Amino acid sequence: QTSRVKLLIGFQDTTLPETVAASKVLEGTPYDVEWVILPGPAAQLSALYSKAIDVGHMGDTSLIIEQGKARTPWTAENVPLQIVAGWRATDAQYPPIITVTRTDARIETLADLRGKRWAYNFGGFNYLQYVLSLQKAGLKPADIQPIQLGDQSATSAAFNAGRADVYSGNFAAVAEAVERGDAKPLLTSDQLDIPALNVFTARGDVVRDRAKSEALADFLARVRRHWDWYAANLDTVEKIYTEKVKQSPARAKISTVYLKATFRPLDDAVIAREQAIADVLVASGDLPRKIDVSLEFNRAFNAATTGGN
Amino acid sequence: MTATHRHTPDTPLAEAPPPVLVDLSGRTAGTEPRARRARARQLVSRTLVPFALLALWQVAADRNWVSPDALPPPTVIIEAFAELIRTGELQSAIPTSLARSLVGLLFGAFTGLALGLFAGLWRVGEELVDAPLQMLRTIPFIAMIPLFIIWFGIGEEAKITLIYAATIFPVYLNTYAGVRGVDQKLIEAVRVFGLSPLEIAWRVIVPTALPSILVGLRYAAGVSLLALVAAEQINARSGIGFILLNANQFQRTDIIIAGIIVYALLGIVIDLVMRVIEHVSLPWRPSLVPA
Amino acid sequence: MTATHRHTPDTPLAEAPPPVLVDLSGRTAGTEPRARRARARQLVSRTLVPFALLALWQVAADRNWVSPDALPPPTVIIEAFAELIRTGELQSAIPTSLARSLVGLLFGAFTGLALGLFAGLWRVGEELVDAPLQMLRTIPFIAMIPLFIIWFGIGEEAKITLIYAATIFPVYLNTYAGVRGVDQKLIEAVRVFGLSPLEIAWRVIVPTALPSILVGLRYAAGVSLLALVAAEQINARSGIGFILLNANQFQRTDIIIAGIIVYALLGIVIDLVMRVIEHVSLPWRPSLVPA
Amino acid sequence: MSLHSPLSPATPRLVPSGAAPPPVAVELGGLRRVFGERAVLDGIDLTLRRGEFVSLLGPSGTGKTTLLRILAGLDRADGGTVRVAEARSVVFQEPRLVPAKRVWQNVVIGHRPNAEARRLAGAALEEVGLSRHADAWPKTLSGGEAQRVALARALAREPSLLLLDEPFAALDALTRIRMHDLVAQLWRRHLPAVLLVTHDVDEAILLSDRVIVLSGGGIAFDTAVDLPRPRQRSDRAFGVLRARLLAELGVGSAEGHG
Amino acid sequence: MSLHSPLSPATPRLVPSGAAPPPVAVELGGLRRVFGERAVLDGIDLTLRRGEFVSLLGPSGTGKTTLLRILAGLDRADGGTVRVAEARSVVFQEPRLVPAKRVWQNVVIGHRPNAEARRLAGAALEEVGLSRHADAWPKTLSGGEAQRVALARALAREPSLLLLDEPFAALDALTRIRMHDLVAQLWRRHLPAVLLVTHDVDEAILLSDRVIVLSGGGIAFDTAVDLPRPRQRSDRAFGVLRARLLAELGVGSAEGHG
Ligand SMILES: Nc1ncnc2c1ncn2[C@@H]1O[C@H](COP(=O)(O)OP(=O)(O)OP(=O)(O)O)[C@@H](O)[C@H]1O
Ligand SMILES: Nc1ncnc2c1ncn2[C@@H]1O[C@H](COP(=O)(O)OP(=O)(O)OP(=O)(O)O)[C@@H](O)[C@H]1O
Ligand SMILES: O=[N+]([O-])[O-]
Ligand SMILES: [Mg+2]
Ligand SMILES: [Mg+2]
Repeated sequence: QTSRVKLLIGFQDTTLPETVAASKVLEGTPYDVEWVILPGPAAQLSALYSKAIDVGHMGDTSLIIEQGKARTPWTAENVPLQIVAGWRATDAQYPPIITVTRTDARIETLADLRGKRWAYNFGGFNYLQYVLSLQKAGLKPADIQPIQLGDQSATSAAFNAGRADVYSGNFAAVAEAVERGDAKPLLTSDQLDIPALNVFTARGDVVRDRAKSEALADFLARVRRHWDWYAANLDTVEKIYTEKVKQSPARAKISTVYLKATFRPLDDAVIAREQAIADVLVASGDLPRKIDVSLEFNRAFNAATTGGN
Repeated sequence: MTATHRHTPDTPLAEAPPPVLVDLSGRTAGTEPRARRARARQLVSRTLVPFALLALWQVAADRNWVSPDALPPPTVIIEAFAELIRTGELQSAIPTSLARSLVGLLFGAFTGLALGLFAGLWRVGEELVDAPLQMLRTIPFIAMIPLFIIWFGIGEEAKITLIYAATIFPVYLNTYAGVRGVDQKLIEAVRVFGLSPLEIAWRVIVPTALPSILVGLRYAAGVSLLALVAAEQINARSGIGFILLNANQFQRTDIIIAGIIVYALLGIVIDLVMRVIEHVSLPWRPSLVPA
Repeated sequence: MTATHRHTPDTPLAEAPPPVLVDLSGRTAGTEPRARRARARQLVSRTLVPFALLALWQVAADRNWVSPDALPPPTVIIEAFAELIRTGELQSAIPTSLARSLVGLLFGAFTGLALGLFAGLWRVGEELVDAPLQMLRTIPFIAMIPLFIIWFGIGEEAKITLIYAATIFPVYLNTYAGVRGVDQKLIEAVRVFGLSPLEIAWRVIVPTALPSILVGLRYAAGVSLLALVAAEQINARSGIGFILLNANQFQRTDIIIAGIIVYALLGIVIDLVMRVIEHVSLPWRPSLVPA
Repeated sequence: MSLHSPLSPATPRLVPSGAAPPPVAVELGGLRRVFGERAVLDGIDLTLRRGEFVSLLGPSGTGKTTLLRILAGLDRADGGTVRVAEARSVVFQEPRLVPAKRVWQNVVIGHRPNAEARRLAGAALEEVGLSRHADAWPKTLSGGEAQRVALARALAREPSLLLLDEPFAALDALTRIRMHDLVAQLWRRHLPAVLLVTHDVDEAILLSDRVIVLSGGGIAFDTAVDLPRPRQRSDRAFGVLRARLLAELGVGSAEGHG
Repeated sequence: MSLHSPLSPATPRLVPSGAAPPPVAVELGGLRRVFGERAVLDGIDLTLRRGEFVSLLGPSGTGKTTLLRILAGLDRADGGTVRVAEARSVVFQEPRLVPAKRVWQNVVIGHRPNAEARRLAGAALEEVGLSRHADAWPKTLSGGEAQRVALARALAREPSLLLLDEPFAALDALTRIRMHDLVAQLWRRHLPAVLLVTHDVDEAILLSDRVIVLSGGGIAFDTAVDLPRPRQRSDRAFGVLRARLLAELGVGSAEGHG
């Protein structure tokens, strides 16, 4: 009797675990799945490195930074972590990340950003949104009043409370202010050509392990079916977000649409955009050296995530 | 002798101002009703401040002195509580979190006590133990969660280890200070009876330093709750730390405040428990009489 | 009287076992070199443990007992330090952070002292102040940063307020315990001289409770450093808390550990400063003699 | 006792006949104090007037300290009336010095700490023979030295009621005579009512106008000491009174005199 | 002193002639102890043998307690040799009871706390007349009661050297006689060397074989007490010795006897 394969899947909050559970797509798997909640990409990466989880959840920029600062350069042979799947919102009304301004700050054009109080948080694609927004406006940090905060929740709190004029980051966190008319979008991630994917990152040895990678492919295929279920059951999802995830009713309404996503194939187009991001970070000094991002992407699971073969 | 023996008083008594007599017998009033009255008054004033704050808060909300985003009114907080209770989250969170805190606290208190005694009783103990502990106490555990995950994984051990590490120091510091504060005269008095250092420690120093040790324990109990917020970032699906973190992520100010109130209430419960423990283990201390 | 007056000893002296004489004059040896030797030994053992740990760490790394991801070897940490110093981050972080800590600590210690005296000296003070403070101390500030931003903004005030709030309680608790621990007999002895409660507090209770108050201050000093990690999440561009947070986000284990070492060293510096303060302000305490 | 004070305080009861009696400093009526089941003080009536020097004798644990504490306002009565003069000084059975204050600061603990207080402390310490220890910490004092500091502290005030709880117990013969003398001087100068708890019958007879024996919760014996001053232990009347007091204290008359 | 112990301990120096002298319990050679500038003890030579009962007199602050502390091993000598018996008991000038332990536990603080210890404590407390307080906390004791507990604690051991620092100072006449008796009994039973610090010259003469006066850093006077036991204060020889000792203590001979 061989012991059953077990997949430990990290996630940063309880949204996906809850909707996957509600969709029942994981019923009858020939392997076990355990969700591990670890807020923040740092904890996800730590857990991956220490083999506490097999798959972690983060933004697509996290691995770029990981590779950039690695002491020993990554090669195809030694690559420790690989992105196996990426997803993003399907609804154009809600770009994943965004730069918004407060209505009372009277910012009409990019030039008006000069001298404004601008809140952002370090790490991940939130920071990228800030860097590229600045670049697009032709400004340097010295031209504005940068407000660097510890995490997404602090940043949105500062902006929503009127302590900042400009905000770069997760859209859902400020969507209520936008809907009330207190804030308005200035630049979306799409306008800045940021892929802004959420990704599953697997350990190299998990991908190389036959049994585990088969289980992982099956798991991803089931999550894909979950996205279909999600789109068809928005009311149920909204209820999950209010009751289980403890979002406010207004926020849950937004989240339901905002988090309605599909897997995107990890193809040449995506990888090219990611490479461009890496190059920007090298130019801005945030990465010490040029890297090859294609090493970070494992295309073997595209079939599972997109439903093809 | 040097005294001169005058036989007439220096001051004729007739000139002496009559002393002012004060009546101390008023204090005679039956002590039983007095004690009961004191207890009643105590209860009132102990609950008065919290309730006054609560009333002020509701008034401030009603009159729009503060925006509901900054500070939701008590009614909204009560709703948040109702929600947490309806879904059963609160009921499952409290035992889960208390169990984690308690286990971490037990080990931490034991370690802190042992190290505090070691450092307090023997100079060589202090020299060996004190520097590492002074270093330990300034470690910002919240910034070490990724390292904790690498070192201790994502199971209960990691959470409890974090609580453990955070609770050692308060017990250590107060044990050490308590032991060093024991009157040298007492220690001398028993030393001459040929007690070994360990016997002196156990029979004299620990009982005498107990008030201070209990202050440390009380403090560590609070720390063990605080550490939950860090510990329950590590793969928790329930617990009051988790509720707070989750609310934080989704900007549920009402739940954050409800969570803080839960913390505050637990703080008071811990305080009461510690008072009982102090009362039971320090029967020789005169009941507190204010100056 | 009851004694019977036997005129022969109960035990003939010849049978009494000869008492064992112990020589206590060995202790006579000159005290000056002894004290100097003790200081030297103290210095050695105080630094021994840290250095032993360091050596063990390097050996563990060299022999691959731990993976460099889990715990980078000391050499890598030294490189991280070199990097922080080369970029000037460390040099600007330490004064910035210490200034924040110090200001928060000063206000916090003052408030804690005042409240601790109020609660320790007057029962009504305890009844009014204690419950709110027991609640304050269990507030997990790290989970309140968004609220802090909403309430106190993103300037230095918010950071210092956070440190302030975190340092009140240790000083309060130890002041309170110290005041309550002052021998009632002493207080009585001066009360009969007609001193007002305030005079008693100032002239007798505070000086006598000072050792305990200083324990609280020492603890609060450590807390003021720890709170930096929370405070410097709020719009900080420098500071040791900021360095740690940043390193955390970018998984720079080496910098995290370097930061923790900076914390630990600051902890030791604080400890030394507090020892000097204790030494200067408690001249009447016998220099610590181990049991 | 083996030592004999040469002191002979003025007799302040020599009030011009016909004048009003001196003001009252202590007035107790039916005073009770109960610890647990036991009534340690059970119906004490006592009046003390200014200028009176009263000694209080009694077996160990009989309630002498308890009575002094109630008079000092430090313990409460469980029944009866208690009226006492406001300005009181107490020397306790233990020295009770503040360890965190230097000896001179302890002496003037009741005063605003200024140059005048420093001077006053110096004078009071001079009187108890401890000038040398003015700047010492209490913990470095010998037992008798600490007790003398406590005495200096009590005398640095001018009380109308002076309560002394075995203040001379830790003193050698010579120092004890000096302290007797000091207390007597102060008494003559300001005429407070003095209540002295002592275990030394000779000391009681030598110093006081009146001796009270406390026993079994009440005043078992109360006598005026009508001996001329200075008093001599060799007086027959002294010996008779001593024997009587010792008998009251349960020491058989066989052992009653030397 | 105004009270007269009926006790008359056996005279343990009555060793069969020709037998070896009893073993040495204390041997001091040129003992020095300096505080700051001042040599409190400056060259003390002293030998005490088992069975000897020695009283130590001297003015306040002269170093009596310091000497006892050195013999107890609690203070260090700054010069000279110190050799003392290993099994020592001390009664300090203050009771020094552990406030966190009940009275009976304090008495047997040196013993393993079991039923046997409890019994022993009960017996010792019975002897000092405090059975009633066995379960009380030290803070509720009167001054004399606390001192008796300290005595009970010292006597619950069987020392070869008993160091007593004014153990009877806080006791009334009757209780003091009882405690004299108790110490004498213990002494007769186990024949320790006893060194008693007292301020009471009569007490010294009544109890001891030898009286030493400490003064100015050295032994100013050292005399055997060659009076038959039981001793009587009324003896002429008693009076002569008392006068001599008082003179040594600086109390003029005019006040020397009652
Ligand atoms: N707080 C208390 N609780 C219980 N019993 C007490 C308390 N204070 C005193 N007592 C008891 O009351 C009795 C009288 O004590 P008090 O100190 O007045 O005696 P005293 O006459 O001064 O004796 P001494 O001569 O030994 O000093 C003692 O038996 C004592 O144990
Ligand atoms: N630790 C110390 N530091 C400085 N001086 C001290 C110290 N201990 C004792 N002394 C001084 O040494 C002298 C002798 O003290 P000691 O206690 O031996 O006197 P004593 O003879 O027992 O007096 P008493 O009869 O009053 O108890 C005193 O003047 C005292 O102030
Ligand atoms: O030192 N404290 O544990 O407060
Ligand atoms: Mg008394
Ligand atoms: Mg002494």
